[in-house]
Amino acid sequence: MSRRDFVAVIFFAVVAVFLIFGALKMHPFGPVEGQDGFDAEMDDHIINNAQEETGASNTVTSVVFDYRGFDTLGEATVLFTAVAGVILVFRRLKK
Amino acid sequence: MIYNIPFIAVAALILIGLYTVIFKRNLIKIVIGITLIESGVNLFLITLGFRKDSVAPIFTSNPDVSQTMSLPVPQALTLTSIVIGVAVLALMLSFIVYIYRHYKTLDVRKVVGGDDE
Amino acid sequence: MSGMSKIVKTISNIAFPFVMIYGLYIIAHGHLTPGGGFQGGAVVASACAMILVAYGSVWTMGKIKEKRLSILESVGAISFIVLAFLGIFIITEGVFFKNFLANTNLMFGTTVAFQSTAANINTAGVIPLMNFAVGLKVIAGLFAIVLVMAYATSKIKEGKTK
Amino acid sequence: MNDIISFISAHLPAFVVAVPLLGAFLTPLVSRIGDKSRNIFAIIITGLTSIFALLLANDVFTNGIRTYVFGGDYATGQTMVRILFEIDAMNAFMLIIAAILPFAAIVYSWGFMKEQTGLDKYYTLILLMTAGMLGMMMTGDMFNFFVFLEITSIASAALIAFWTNKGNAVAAAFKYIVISSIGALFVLFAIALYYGQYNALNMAVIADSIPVEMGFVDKIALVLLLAALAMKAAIAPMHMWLADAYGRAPSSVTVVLIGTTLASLYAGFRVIFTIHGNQLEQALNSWTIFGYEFSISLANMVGILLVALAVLSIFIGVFMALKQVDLKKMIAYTAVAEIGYMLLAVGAAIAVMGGDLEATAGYTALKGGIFHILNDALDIGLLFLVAGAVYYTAKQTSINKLGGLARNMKYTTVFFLIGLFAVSGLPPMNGFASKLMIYESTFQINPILSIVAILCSILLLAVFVKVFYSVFLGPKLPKFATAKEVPISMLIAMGIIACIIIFIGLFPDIVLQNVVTPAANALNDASSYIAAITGGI
Repeated sequence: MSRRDFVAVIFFAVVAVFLIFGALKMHPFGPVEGQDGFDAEMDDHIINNAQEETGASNTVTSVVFDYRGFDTLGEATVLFTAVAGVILVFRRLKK
Repeated sequence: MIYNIPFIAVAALILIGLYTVIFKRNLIKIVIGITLIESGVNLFLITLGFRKDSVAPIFTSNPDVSQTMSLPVPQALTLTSIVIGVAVLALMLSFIVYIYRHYKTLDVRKVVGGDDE
Repeated sequence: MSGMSKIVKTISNIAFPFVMIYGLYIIAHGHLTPGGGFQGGAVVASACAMILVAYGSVWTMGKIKEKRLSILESVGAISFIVLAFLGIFIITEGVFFKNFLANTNLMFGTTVAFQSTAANINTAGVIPLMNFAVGLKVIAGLFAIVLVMAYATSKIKEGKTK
Repeated sequence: MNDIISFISAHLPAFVVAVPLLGAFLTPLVSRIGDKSRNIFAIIITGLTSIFALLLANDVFTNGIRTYVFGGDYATGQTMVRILFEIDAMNAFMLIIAAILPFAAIVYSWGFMKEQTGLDKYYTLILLMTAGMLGMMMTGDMFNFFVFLEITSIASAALIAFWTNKGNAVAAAFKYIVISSIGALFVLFAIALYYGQYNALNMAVIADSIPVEMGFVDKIALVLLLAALAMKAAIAPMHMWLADAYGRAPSSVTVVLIGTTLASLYAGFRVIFTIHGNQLEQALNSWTIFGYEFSISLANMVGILLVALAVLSIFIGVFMALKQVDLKKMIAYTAVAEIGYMLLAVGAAIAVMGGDLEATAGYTALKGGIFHILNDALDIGLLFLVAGAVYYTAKQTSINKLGGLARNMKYTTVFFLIGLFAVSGLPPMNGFASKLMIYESTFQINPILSIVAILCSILLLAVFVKVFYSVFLGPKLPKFATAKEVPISMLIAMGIIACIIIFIGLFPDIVLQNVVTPAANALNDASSYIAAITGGI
């Protein structure tokens, strides 16, 4: 086992311990409002106001395109970037 | 404890991915590892959005609209993250195609180690 | 990559319009049902990818160049960002990404009451328009990625390098 | 007219990101018209972006924190559901860097990239990189930060692989994208942890809701964020990608790449100072050993860690730079060392933090570190542009094969000399001003740090003098007899940066008082960043 592998194993073990402890320390899956220190203030605001503010019945879409529309622009840009990158990589090198 | 099983699954998925990235030498396997980590993170995001006895946050012809709804923001975030993952995957695979064309190998030691000029 | 057998070509010819319509439906109803521009665009792009697999990348590249797709994608992206910019310019006191059509009783401007379950496509302001823009972008973008990669790898198999 | 000005100034934060994005989307259409119009279009778009960025920075320096909410108005104190940009003096400081580098890169590309193919995609990607970098520097929303991080890393990876005929460029790009996508996924995981805990994505709201006694999950999130951003900022143990990526990419791309690296570094500072600003002075652990009680606060721990990594970065950077034979790789390792200097100063400032920072040497260290961010961006940027010019003329960057270029490339030689003086911290240039502050303050904190910093700086000078001698001086080589000076656009790009370097070098006090000190104060003052969003202190 080389030195690099040894470092890698240690790194991996540390990450593993942290992640599993983190998983155990998280609030329980499927929490109930008001319990376990769980309070979905932001999401409740969206659920209660999305229809009146944006007119979309699909709350997720209203988040994607209205409340967090700027993220969606970024996301579309990421795809645009990837297309440009792939075409750039596979371009012809000679004119 | 039993309520944390989805989070443990997330941890397991991320760890498998990380293991693949760190210890495997094949470029394609490294990419698979990254997508595994990404699925782990996406799964984590989507599990955060669930609350007990909730339905999808969509006001369609659902008879009982007053039911608890799951959180919409994590779903939107997951959507964004999935698209970003696709973009990264496409770019990584095209790099691999080029690397294979140039070095005629997929072994990471021969590609990154060799400093040709 | 050369094309596949005649059976595959025929079946994909038949399936193509259905998948396409389904994808367009998902895009158009993004603000009412699960789905939206990205998901529907991915469905349509997979229909295009099916044609690509059936007929081979060289044939498809002869029919549609990646440059065209790249321009189509640009058009989608530009219409998306222009819709966002209109939020600044059209209404007073507007901001970037303002939903300037919602609740105005204009196009897509029907008001929706809280917890109403009546699905109405004429709602949600700029969201459907943005869905279409993103849908166009995703169709062109994903298809361009798949097409370019398939074409490039087919060249490798044939032993040619560009 | 006044209406237009006030309209533009009201929407400046949106324009700064949206204009390069729109430009990137338009580039494929514009390049159908012709090559020249595309180049002019790219210059106009980056020029406009730079002007907007500088206007915004000026506005923030004079009027204080700016917020911009995308998609609607918001009442202070209401639940933050929308994405917002929040620009305080530190962000404005970073905006200055982001205004200079891409503009120089685009002007430079006109001559440098003339004979390449795929230029429409090249310009698209460089504009996207600029937009992503600006977004990273301004956003006040964690998830939005992740999205911009991905835009920048994907665009940079594609551009690093620009010279696809060299396999090692693609290999470097692959290495870069693997590192950066893992880093970005760590960031996303940390964001998800914060979201699960506090149901918020806004940086200020998260900072407000993290309790002073951090929970275990918060600690994991902090560690993940710092590790990922350190990876992206090329701090010592994770610096491997940087030398390859900087060295293999076209020089014009490298210049923008420096900006993205520094944006990651800024994000790291933002995480430490703002998001976890309330917990910094909180004791993490205390032990009782032989009756003595030891306690370590988060600030001590993070500070000591950063200083250790910084010293490692400086050592690795300088010693690896010594043994490089490739000019661009050598400058890349110098960049690692320079990042070490910034981190050394800021880490020392964090380590001594506690109570009133302004009274201690940590304040000078913080100012010096922040000042050095600007100086490093300019110095390393100029050196890379010179290396690109050498490549343009001689078609290679191996130090051993070059020689005697000074006779044919007078201006380039002068620019290299300016960069050399600046990067090794010699008096008339800007590097001296910030490095002096770093030496002075770290000497008060711990003399050993200061000695290490000075020694490594001298070694750096030695490295560059050697390079200067072997590349530009020496006998005239026959193969470079016909070598000509580079095109005028490349000289203009180098000239812009060189002028700014000389200006800062001659009048460091102006920059220090008007730009750096507000930035240091803003970074140190988390409560006003938070109060601008949540209201109340």
